[in-house]
Amino acid sequence: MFGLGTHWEFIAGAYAVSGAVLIALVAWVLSDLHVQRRILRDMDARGIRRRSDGGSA
Amino acid sequence: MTAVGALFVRELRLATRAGGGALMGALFFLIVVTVVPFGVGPEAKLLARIGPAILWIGALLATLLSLDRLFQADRDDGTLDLILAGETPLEFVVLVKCAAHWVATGLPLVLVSPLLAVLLGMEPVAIGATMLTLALGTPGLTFIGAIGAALTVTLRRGGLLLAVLVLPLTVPILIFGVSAASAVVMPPTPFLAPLLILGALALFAIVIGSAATAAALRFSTD
Amino acid sequence: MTAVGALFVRELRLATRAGGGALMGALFFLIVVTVVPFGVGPEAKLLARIGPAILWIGALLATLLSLDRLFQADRDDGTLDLILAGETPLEFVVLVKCAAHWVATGLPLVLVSPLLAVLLGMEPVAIGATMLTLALGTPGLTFIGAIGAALTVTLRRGGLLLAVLVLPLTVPILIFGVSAASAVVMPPTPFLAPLLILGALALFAIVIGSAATAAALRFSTD
Amino acid sequence: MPLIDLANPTRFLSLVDRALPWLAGLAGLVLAIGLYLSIAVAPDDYQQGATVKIMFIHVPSAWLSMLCYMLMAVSALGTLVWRHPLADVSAKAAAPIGAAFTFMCLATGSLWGKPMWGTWWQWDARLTSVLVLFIMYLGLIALWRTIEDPARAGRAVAILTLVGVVNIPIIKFSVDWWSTLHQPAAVIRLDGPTIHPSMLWPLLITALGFTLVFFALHLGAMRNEVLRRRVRTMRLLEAADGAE
Amino acid sequence: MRLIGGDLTCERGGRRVFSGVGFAVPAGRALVVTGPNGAGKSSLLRLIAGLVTPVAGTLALEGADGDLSVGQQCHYFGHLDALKPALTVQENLGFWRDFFEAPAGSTTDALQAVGLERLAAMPAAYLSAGQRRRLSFARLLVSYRPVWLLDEPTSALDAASQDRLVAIVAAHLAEGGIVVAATHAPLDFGEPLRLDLSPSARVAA
Amino acid sequence: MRLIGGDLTCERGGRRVFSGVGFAVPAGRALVVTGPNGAGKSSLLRLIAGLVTPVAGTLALEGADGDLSVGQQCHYFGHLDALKPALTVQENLGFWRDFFEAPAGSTTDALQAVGLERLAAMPAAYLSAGQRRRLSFARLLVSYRPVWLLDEPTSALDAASQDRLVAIVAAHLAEGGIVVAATHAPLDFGEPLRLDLSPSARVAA
Ligand code: HEM
Ligand SMILES: Nc1ncnc2c1ncn2[C@@H]1O[C@H](COP(=O)(O)OP(=O)(O)OP(=O)(O)O)[C@@H](O)[C@H]1O
Ligand SMILES: Nc1ncnc2c1ncn2[C@@H]1O[C@H](COP(=O)(O)OP(=O)(O)OP(=O)(O)O)[C@@H](O)[C@H]1O
Ligand SMILES: [Mg+2]
Ligand SMILES: [Mg+2]
Repeated sequence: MFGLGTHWEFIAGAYAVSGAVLIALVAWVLSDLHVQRRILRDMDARGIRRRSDGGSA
Repeated sequence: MTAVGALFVRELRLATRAGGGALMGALFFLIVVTVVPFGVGPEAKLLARIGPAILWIGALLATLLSLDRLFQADRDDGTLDLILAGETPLEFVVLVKCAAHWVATGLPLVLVSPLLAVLLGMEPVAIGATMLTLALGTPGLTFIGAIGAALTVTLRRGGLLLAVLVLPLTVPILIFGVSAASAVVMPPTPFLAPLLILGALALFAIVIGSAATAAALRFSTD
Repeated sequence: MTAVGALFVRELRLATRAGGGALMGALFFLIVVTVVPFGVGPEAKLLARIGPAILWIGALLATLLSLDRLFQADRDDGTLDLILAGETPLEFVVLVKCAAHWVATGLPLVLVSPLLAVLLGMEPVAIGATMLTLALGTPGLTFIGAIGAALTVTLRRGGLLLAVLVLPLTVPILIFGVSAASAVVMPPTPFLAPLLILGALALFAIVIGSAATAAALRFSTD
Repeated sequence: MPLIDLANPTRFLSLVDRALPWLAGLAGLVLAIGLYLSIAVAPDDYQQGATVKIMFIHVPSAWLSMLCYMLMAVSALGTLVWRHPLADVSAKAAAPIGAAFTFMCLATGSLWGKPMWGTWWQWDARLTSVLVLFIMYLGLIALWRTIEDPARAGRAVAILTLVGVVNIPIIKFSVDWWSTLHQPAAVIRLDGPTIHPSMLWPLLITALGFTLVFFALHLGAMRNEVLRRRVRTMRLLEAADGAE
Repeated sequence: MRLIGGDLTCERGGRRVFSGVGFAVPAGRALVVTGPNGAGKSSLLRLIAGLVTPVAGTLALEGADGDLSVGQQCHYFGHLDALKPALTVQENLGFWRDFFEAPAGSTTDALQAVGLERLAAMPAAYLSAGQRRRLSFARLLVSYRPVWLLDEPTSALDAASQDRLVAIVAAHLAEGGIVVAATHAPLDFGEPLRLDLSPSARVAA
Repeated sequence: MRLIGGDLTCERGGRRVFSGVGFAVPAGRALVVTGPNGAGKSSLLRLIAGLVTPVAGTLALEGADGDLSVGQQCHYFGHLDALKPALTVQENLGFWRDFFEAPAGSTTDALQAVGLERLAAMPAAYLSAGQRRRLSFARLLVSYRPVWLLDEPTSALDAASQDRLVAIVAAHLAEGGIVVAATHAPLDFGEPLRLDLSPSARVAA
C-alpha cells in the first residue's frame, strides 16, 4: 500500500536518532576516560600514589 | 510492654505530636484532589468519569510523599543505630513502623476519600468501591514506599527521589485499584477479579517490602 | 565576587553536584505524567483533552515538592544563622536562592514538557502554548512555594506540609496557565488575555514571595 | 574461574586495555555489515513499505534494552550475594547505556508509529512497559548519582534493581490487563509481519552488531568507573595525609 | 567475661582507617581509646557495636550467652543522642527501657542518677546540649548490657555531671561490667587498659 | 571599642533562661562564659549574635560604625559548622569570604592557619570530625569582624588543634578584637574576664 521511498523522512529520522545516541555514548565513554586519566596524572605529578589497590592506607 | 508494642505506641505518639505529620497525608490528598478540577475544568460528567483515577493518584502521591522521613529521622538522631543493635529482628521493626505509619497516615486518607468522591460527583456505588479499593491498596503502597524510604535514608532530599524510585513499582496496584473501583460503574467489566488481584498484590508488597526495606537499612549503616 | 553572585554560583553548584536535586523535579514530572494514564485510561482523545491540565498539575507538584530543602538544608547545618547575620538584605538572598532553584529545577521541567505532551497526544500548537505558559508560570510557583519552604523550615517534615500550605495560593496561576494553554485548541476562547494575566500573577508572586519569605525566615530563628 | 581473576581491578584494567580495541573493531565491522544488508539488500515489506527498514534498528535496540536490565540484575546478585568487587561497577556502567538503548527503542518505535498508525505514541501494553522500563533506568541512575559513597550506593541500587526484576513481570501482566480492558482505539499489530528470511538475516546480524557495540561500551564504561574510584580513593588518602 | 579483638582492620568510605588493632578487656576493667582527630576512635567503637563491619580480624565476647551478637550485648553511647524532641524526657527514656530486653532500673531512678528528675515531663526539644547528653546516657541505666561503648562521654558535660558519670561507670565496672571509652579528655576509670590509635603508636606496636 | 550588655533577660521555649545578666568587654579582652549545663551559655551567645531576641535589657557595641547591627559585627562559631559536604574545602571557605563584606586574609592563608592547606581541593564530605570543625573555624579568618562568639570552640579538637586555636584567638585579641567564649574546658585566653551563669552565682551577684 506504500510506494517505495514514501516516509523516507521517518526512516532517515530513525537512523539519525539511533546514530546520534550511539555517537553520544561513545563520546561519553571516551571523554570520561580522558578526564579520569588526566586527574590521575595530575595526582601522580603531585606525588600522591596508590599504596595498593582498593585504597588501603 | 513488649519491644514492638513500645515501638508502635512511640510511632503513633510521634505522628500525632506537634511536628509529626499524622493528618498531613490526608490534608495533601484533600488539597490535591480539590485542585484538580481547577485544571481539568468543571464538567461534571468528565470529573465523575475520571473520579476514581483522581482519587487513586492522589492517594498514591500522598502515601509515597508522606514516607520520606520514615527512617531518615531515626537515622539522623542515631535511633537507627540503636534499633539495629537491639534484639528485635529488623523485619519486625519495619513491619511495625509501616503499620503505625499506615494507621496515622493511610487510614485517615481512606476515611476522607468518600468526601472527595462526593465533591467529584461520583455515584454512591462507585464511592463505596473506591473506598474499599483504597483501604485494600494503600497498605501495599506504604510498604513499597518503605523500600524507597530505606534506600534514600542516607540522603537529605528524600521526598522526590523516593517517589521517583518507587512510582514505577506501584503501577500494578494503581491499575487494579482503579479498574476495580471504576468497574462497578461500567457493568460489563469485572469487579471481583481486579479486587482479588489487588489484595494479592498488596500482600505480596507487604512481604517483599519488609524484606527489602530491612536489607536496605542494614546496608545503610556505617 | 559580590555576595549575591557568590550565593548564586554556590546554589547552582550544590544543585548539580552529587546529592543535589537538579533534575529530580523534571524526573518526578516525567513519572507523574506517565502514571496518570494508568489511572485515567489510555483513550487518546480524553488524554489529549486533559493534557494541559495534567502537565500543569504535574509541574505544580514537581515545583512545590522540590522546594522542601530550599531553606531546611541551610538551617540544619547552621548556614541560615550566618546568612541572617550577614550584611546582604534577606530579600536579595531569597531572590537569588529562588532564581538559582528555578534555573536548576524549573527550567529543565519546562524543557521536557514537550516530550510529555507528545506522549499525551497533544497537538503541536497546544504543545507550544503549554510550554510557553509553563515557562511563564513556574517562576511564580517557585516564589510562592518559597514562602511555604520558609514557614516549614522549623518543622522537620517539610515536604507535604509545604505543599498543603501553598497549593491553595497557587490556584490562580494554575487556572490562568491551563486556560491559556488549552485556549489555543478551542478557538473561541481567548488566548492572549489569560496569558497576560498569568504573567502579571507571576511577577506579583515574585515580589510578594521574596518579601514574605524573608519575613518568615527572620521569625524562624531561635 | 575468570571472574575471580577479574576481582583484582589492576588485572581487569590491563585486560580491558588489551581486549577493548579488538572488541570495538569487531563490533563496528559487524554493525556495518548488518546495516548494509538491512538498508541496501533487504527488500521492502509488501505492506509496510520502506518503513520496515526501521525495524532493523528498532528491534535490536528493544532487545538490548531488556538484555541490559538482565545484566544489571545479575550484577546486583553479584553485589549482594557473591560480593564481587566489580559487580556494582558493572551495574553502574550498564545503567546509562541501557537507558540510551531504551530511548532508542522508544524513538525509533514512535518514528515508525507515525506512518503506521498516524500517531507518535499509543498507550499500548508493550509500548507502555518499555516506557516504564525507561523510567526505572532513570530512577536507578538518579540513585547512583545521589549517593556519594560508591560501596553504599552499589548496595542500594542492587536492592532496587532486584526488586525491579521481581516487579517487571507483574508490571507487564498488569499493563496487558489494563490495555486489553480498555481496548485501545487503533488496532496495532506490533509483531508486524511474520518476518521473511530475506529480512531475518539482516535483522539478526544487525542485532549481533548492536550487542557487540553494547558490550564494548559497557567494558569501556566499567574501565572509567574503576578509574573514577581509584581517583576517589587517592583523594581520601590525600585527606588522611593532610590530617597529620 | 572478656571482650577480645584480634587484629581488626576497618575501612570507611573505601578508606583504610586502622589495621591490626587488638585488645582484650576482662570483666570489671575499662579500655580507654586515645588518638588524634581521625585516628579511628569512633570507628572502633562502632565496629565493636556491629555498626561497621570489619574488613578483617576477629571480635568476640567470651563467657556471654552465645545466641546474642556482640553488638546486642553492648550499649553504644555515641555523638548522636537518640532523642525525639517531640517526646518528653520520661517518654524518651521509657521507650528504650521497653525496647531493649533485660530492663534494669526504673526510669525515675535513672533520671535521678543523671540529675534530670525535675525535667521528666519536659519535651526533649527544650534541653540544652549537656542535658540532652545526660538524658541519652540515662539509657544505659534502664536496661542491662555488660559492655558499654562510650564515645567522648564527657563532651558538653559540666564538672558536676562529669563526676556523676565517672561514678556511674565505676559502679558498672564494680558489678563486673566492661567499658570501652574513646576520649581526648583524661578520665579516671580506676586504672584502665589503654589503646593508642595514633598512627605513630601503631607503627611502633 | 566595647561590647556592653546591660541586665539582659532571655527566654526560650517560654521559659526564663537567665535574667539580669550584664557585662562590658573592652577591645583586646576575652569574656569567658561558664556555668552548668542549661545555664544559658549558648543562649547568651546566640542572643549577642542577634539570633535570639532578649526579653529585656540592652546590648551595644560602642565605637563601631553605627549602621551595622551588633550581630553583623560578630562572627558566630557555634555547634553547627555551616559546611556543604558536596563542595570542596576551598569552595566552602571561598563562599563565606565572598558573602561577608570586609574580606580579610585569603582563603589559602586561612587554611594554612588551621592546618588544612593540603585539603583545599577535597570535598568537605571526606573530612573527619576535627577537620570539619577546623574548616568551619577558618571562616572567622577570611572576613574581618571585631567580635568573635565561640561556643565550646575546643570540642572535638585534639591537643595540637587546640593550641593552634588558642594562638589564633590570642592574635585576634592582640589586634584589638573582642572574644566571648562559652566553655567547660579551661582555655587560656590571656587573663579573660569571667561571667558565671550558674544560678547560685547569679543569686549572689
Ligand atoms: C514507541 C513505540 C514502540 C515501542 C516502545 C516498541 C517496543 C518494541 C519492543 C519492546 C519490541 C521487542 C519485542 C520482543 O522481541 O520481545 C518490539 C519489536 C517489534 N516492534 Fe516495536 N515498538 C514500538 C513501535 C513499533 C511500531 C510502530 C512498529 C511497526 C508498526 C513496531 C514493530 C515491531 C516489530 C515488527 C517488532 C519485531 C517483532 C517482535 O519481536 O515481536 N514497533 N517493539
Ligand atoms: N561516615 C563515614 N564515612 C566515611 N568515612 C568516614 C566516616 N566517618 C569517619 N570517616 C573517616 O574515618 C576516619 C576515622 O574517623 P573517626 O570518626 O573514627 O575518627 P575519630 O578518632 O573518632 O576522630 P575524632 O577524634 O574527631 O572523633 C576519619 O579520617 C574520617 O575521614
Ligand atoms: N531551642 C530551644 N528552645 C527552647 N528552649 C531551649 C532551646 N535551647 C535551649 N533551651 C533552654 O534554654 C536553657 C539554656 O540552654 P543553653 O543551650 O543556652 O544552655 P547551655 O549553657 O549552653 O548548656 P550546655 O552547657 O549544655 O550547652 C536550657 O535550659 C534549655 O532548656
Ligand atoms: Mg569520634
Ligand atoms: Mg551550649
